[in-house]
Amino acid sequence: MVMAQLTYREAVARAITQEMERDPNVVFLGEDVGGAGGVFKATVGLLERFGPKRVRDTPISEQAILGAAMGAAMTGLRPIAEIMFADFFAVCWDLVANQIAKSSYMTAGQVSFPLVIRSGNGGGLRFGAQHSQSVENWAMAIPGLKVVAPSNPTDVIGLFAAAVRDPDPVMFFEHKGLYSSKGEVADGEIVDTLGSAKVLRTGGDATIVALAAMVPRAVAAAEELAQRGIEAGVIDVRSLVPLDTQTILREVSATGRLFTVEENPRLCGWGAELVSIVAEECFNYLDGPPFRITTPHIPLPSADALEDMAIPSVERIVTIIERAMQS
Amino acid sequence: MVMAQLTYREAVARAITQEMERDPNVVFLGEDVGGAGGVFKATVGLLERFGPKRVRDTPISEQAILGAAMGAAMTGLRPIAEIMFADFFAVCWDLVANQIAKSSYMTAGQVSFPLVIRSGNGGGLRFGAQHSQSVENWAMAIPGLKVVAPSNPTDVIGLFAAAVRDPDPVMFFEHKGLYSSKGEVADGEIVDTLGSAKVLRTGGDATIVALAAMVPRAVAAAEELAQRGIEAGVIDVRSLVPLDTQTILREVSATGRLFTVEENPRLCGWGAELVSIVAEECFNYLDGPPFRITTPHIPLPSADALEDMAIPSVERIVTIIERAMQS
Amino acid sequence: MTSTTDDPATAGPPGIDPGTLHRPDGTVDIPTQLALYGQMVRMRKFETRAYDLFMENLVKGTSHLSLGQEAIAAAFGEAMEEQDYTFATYRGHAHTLARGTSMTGVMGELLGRSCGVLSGKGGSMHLTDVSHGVMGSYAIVGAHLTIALGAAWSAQYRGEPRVAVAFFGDGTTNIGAFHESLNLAAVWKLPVVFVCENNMYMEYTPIRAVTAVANPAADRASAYGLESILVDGNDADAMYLTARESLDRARSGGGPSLIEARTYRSSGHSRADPGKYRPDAEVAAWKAYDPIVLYRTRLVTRGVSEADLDAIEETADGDVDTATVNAKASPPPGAEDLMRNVWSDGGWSWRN
Amino acid sequence: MTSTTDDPATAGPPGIDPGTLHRPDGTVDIPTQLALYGQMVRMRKFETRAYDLFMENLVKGTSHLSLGQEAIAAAFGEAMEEQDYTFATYRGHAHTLARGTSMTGVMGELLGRSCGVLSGKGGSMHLTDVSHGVMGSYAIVGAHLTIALGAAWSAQYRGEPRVAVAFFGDGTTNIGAFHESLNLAAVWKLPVVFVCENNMYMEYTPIRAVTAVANPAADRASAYGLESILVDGNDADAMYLTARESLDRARSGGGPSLIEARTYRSSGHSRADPGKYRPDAEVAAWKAYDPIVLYRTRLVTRGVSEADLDAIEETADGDVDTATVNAKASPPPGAEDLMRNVWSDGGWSWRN
Ligand SMILES: Cc1ncc(C[n+]2csc(CCOP(=O)(O)OP(=O)(O)O)c2C)c(N)n1
Ligand SMILES: Cc1ncc(C[n+]2csc(CCOP(=O)(O)OP(=O)(O)O)c2C)c(N)n1
Ligand SMILES: [Mg+2]
Ligand SMILES: [Mg+2]
Repeated sequence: MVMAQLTYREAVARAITQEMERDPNVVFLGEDVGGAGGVFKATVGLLERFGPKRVRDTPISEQAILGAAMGAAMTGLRPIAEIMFADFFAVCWDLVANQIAKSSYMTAGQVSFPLVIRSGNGGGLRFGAQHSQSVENWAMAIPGLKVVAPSNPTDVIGLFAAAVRDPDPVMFFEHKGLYSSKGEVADGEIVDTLGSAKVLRTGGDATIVALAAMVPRAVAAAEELAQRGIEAGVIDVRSLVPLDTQTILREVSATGRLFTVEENPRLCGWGAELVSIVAEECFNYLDGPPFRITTPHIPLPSADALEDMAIPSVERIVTIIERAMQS
Repeated sequence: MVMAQLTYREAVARAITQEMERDPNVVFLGEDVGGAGGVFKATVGLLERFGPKRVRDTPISEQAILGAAMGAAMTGLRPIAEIMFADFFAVCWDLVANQIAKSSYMTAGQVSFPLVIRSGNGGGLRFGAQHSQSVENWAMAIPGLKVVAPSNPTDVIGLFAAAVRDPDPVMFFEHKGLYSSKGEVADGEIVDTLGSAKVLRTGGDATIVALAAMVPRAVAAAEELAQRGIEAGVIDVRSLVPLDTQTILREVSATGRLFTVEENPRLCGWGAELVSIVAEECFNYLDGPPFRITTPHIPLPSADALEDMAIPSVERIVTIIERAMQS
Repeated sequence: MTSTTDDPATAGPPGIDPGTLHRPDGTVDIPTQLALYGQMVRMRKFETRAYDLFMENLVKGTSHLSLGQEAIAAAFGEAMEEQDYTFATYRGHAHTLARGTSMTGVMGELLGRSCGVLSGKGGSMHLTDVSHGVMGSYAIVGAHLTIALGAAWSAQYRGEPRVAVAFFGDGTTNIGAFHESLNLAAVWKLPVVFVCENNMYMEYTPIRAVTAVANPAADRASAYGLESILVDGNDADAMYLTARESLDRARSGGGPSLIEARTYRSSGHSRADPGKYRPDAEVAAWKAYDPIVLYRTRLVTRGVSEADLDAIEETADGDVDTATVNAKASPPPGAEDLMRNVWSDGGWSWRN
Repeated sequence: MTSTTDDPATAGPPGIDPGTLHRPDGTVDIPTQLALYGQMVRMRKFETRAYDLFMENLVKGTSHLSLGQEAIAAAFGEAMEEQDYTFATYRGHAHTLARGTSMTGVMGELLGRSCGVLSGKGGSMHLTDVSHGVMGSYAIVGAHLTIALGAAWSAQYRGEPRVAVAFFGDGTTNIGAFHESLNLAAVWKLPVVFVCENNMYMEYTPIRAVTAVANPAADRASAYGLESILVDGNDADAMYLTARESLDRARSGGGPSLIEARTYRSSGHSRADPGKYRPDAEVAAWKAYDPIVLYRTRLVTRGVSEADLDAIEETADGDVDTATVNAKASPPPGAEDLMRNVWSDGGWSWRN
């Protein structure tokens, strides 16, 4: 298999290209996505390749963007819509939460929404509280949405392809802090499966579950913990809805300890959901309390010194797990 | 103490009246709140009493309503804003989540937001998926908001007064299904405390924690369970932020079993947060798995037959708890 | 447009300077007029029955009737082509019927029965019937204007001669989604028609009390480079011809239109609202300007026989009775309906 | 307004028909002109330094400079009264400085240091200085227009002669919050001034490619019953007099104004953006229409000595140097800052 080094941002463009080449009904719209190639340069070259009919620059009108995507999806297209920063979902949440998520159910299945909404999620770039949020839990709380957040270039392509081909609306959270990260990516078409978590590392003492930018940190923490005599497995959740509870429950049952690592603020995150599922469904396999390692329940500060203290670091993950395993 | 029977909706009007009488800086705005007395008739008489300068009807412009409340709060007023149905937060979530919640932190405390946003929350009235949601968890997930949801007329007044007097933004969720419910309410000023849960019933076998419209159901379920030999305590959370974890942890530690009863859809609700806190902090006191009893993770249907199946009923609460306690 | 001097519609709607009204070119032939009359009568009788059933507590949640506003729905129902798309609001019974949806399906939905077009899952505010081009009724003010953009875009993309029509009220012109929709539609020259049914009230508040301009839609058309069109929404012919103009414009690549149709709802905003916040004189003036009464007079003046018109009324009565019987006889939906259709494969599960 | 025939500003901004420009009455006296010049020069030098520090990786996150747009911020800075409120965007350095905020405080914030006006917690996009009437800088397009409503409402409620001024870009006119804000401001006759700085681009996309009208704000004023005001945003005198007019109108109960100021940002949208999406000729034409160069020429023509103007420049240089030194010397904020100010009691805890 021929492999190439690709950045996460290049993977986004490749994923979109792959799907637009395959299906002429796939169209793409958003602010500055065409002529400018995206503010994160993740969609460079698409306008040139697919033309202004399929790659459309929009005004600053997030509601109109998502409404257009919704109406197009229910009439035969398969739109990809970009909401530049995930924080901006707050100006168009009605379309996501009240319209796109609910209309298939409300109409008893008369309409469906094969669309993908991709967005730059997460912090670490010193953009401050209104441009750094991890809002995947906003989406997870709404029935009717699929929710995906890849941690590496290959997953970007495979999960994105799965999202575009999926007949339901998929919220695709790209992590802004990962755009410049690199990974080996195979040549040719890549298609993955929604709802499948990936076990990145096995270890008999504890299970760490992480998402997106927290995945590399969880892996680094597990390596450090191994140095200190604690063997921790790491699971990349990848998809919050559908959620691969089987893989997670199996791994946690085996180790008896669960640690979630979340970038989102503490309350009501996916970690709480996971801990609750585990506490209810494999209570008797737990050897100790499940722990959530999260950003504290505060807005994200802008200064680099402060932001680094807020978001879970490798060091914090190691410290918390080590302390918990010892007590 | 002189008491009177008051409906939950009358309690709202009395609460607003109490606070507007007390403080001339309290102003009130929203759609159809003045001339029409509110679509739920919860604000009848306020325009007549306080005049159009303090009670203001607005256009259908939820962003402008909340922006106006925010700007007024940061310049010395103490606004009460109504968002008619809590589902409509989706059209103005930016003001709530990105602006009001974050600006005190972002400005290092230069501004503060003594405001209350009240809204009709919850289902049971056959209004369908876009007018029935319980969205208190949307608010709980955002750092910087206080979140309150009273279950009875006295709490409506006391918690509302506390919310208006609080120097921070409070999301005040009135349950639409409770508006016509009645309760004994004392005469005179009533002021309660945010962040205090109420133990409504003690019982040594299990602890049921409920909110808003689920509280009377939890109480009824506990009574039925007692008939069946299971003594369950009931806690009315009342305030999700601040959260009275002390009371909850104390009660759950005593009984060893936790059941949460939530109207919101299953994923990432306050129940998940509570279960996670309990699982982490009183793991060793738990005698069995904590359970969440919730509306399934689906949009709410409109037909009465369906809606009644969706939202936790007394019967469902009893069945689940009984089964869990026996296994 | 056909209006003789003894036509009561010549005066125009109460309180409106007739000189400001759009007077579309063309005439409406008798068969179309009979169809328009039939549509309006069906709507009127359906809504009246829905009100009765609400008062009997058979319509459980809420319902928003368009009594008095029938000419607009009827006109577009007749003017639209089969392949066109309707986007309605919670006040969408008439717009749904106008496209040919079964009355039993609509009535059943209001009653929360399994014969409902949505199996009782959506209710009165969310009527949808894709098989007749009704792409949904939306209960969050303004949202569907953005969604209509997408349906229009999709038609434009494929080069199909379809038009999306979005109906909404005067109050809706003050929400952000209105603005975003109008601008994008104009910039992309989308085949979409925005129809503001100005019934003078947003729920209970008079629109003039909360709006910076007198005509909430027409006075804003220029902000999107569009023609200002204010039309008599109670004159079925004027509405029909205006509808045709805008649909033709959209279909021929001329882009969007924004139409403000002046009308009045003769009942309350929703449910049992008696509409007491409205001045008696205003109510009376508009009652005297009822679109169906006006139209019947006009048709009779044009030589249509009373008997033919009565027959139309009777057919409608029969349809409404049948729909009522059918809906009442239909069982409520069951548990299998509850947990269905979250996803397009019919399922609901969020986990494995 | 003072402009002699050899004043380069007489031609008006590139590509704009001078006949369409608003020409406010009145003249600007020399002391005010010197103050305006001083403001502009300070802004220019501050922004230039901020850019350098960004390139040195000392400004860590993002920054949006208003190089080339100084006349607008300076004019309002001079025209506003101490008690007035400023609501700015992420492109708000100049607007903050214009109100008298310490340059060290602003520079420190950009560098994420504890001397920053927000202790490094907000960053470049959220500059706020309540003590100088700067009620915040907001990074979600459109939001602050609604917030400014509230500050104006509050002043109106108390009968205080305060005006809220909200600055925003051309791209912002297409978001829903713009529409809601303008309408409510007009209906409530609020003392608020909306200032659209039309720099012809929303980030990288030309505004004309995504907007239904040629003048995104001015052509929409009528949709809110407001006067259409298009002004030369690079002419500090025209801007100042227009600012005065609108502030006076607001203060005297005349309600809101919507001003569209035509200008150009001479640098990129943010960070290291080279702005390559803009035609060379356009960039060149606007470079030749630089507000500071124009103004210097005008002042010299009016008899101000070059030496006086040079002194102003030197003072500004000194201020920027001092701010840079101070900011660099300031330590980063610490853990105690991180967990502070979620609530107004200074705390952050969500539980007991
Ligand atoms: C975003 C939003 N805000 C408020 C409401 C509540 N609401 C339902 S109908 C209505 C009035 C709408 O008035 P108008 O647009 O004139 O339509 P009409 O009901 O008169 O047909 C309001 C405020 C809503 N459904 N959605
Ligand atoms: C709701 C929202 N959408 C998109 C953005 C991203 N964004 C930041 S600045 C900008 C362009 C704004 O253009 P304009 O209003 O002309 O202001 P300018 O930057 O030119 O001063 C965009 C799209 C945002 N911050 N908020
Ligand atoms: Mg109306
Ligand atoms: Mg701009």
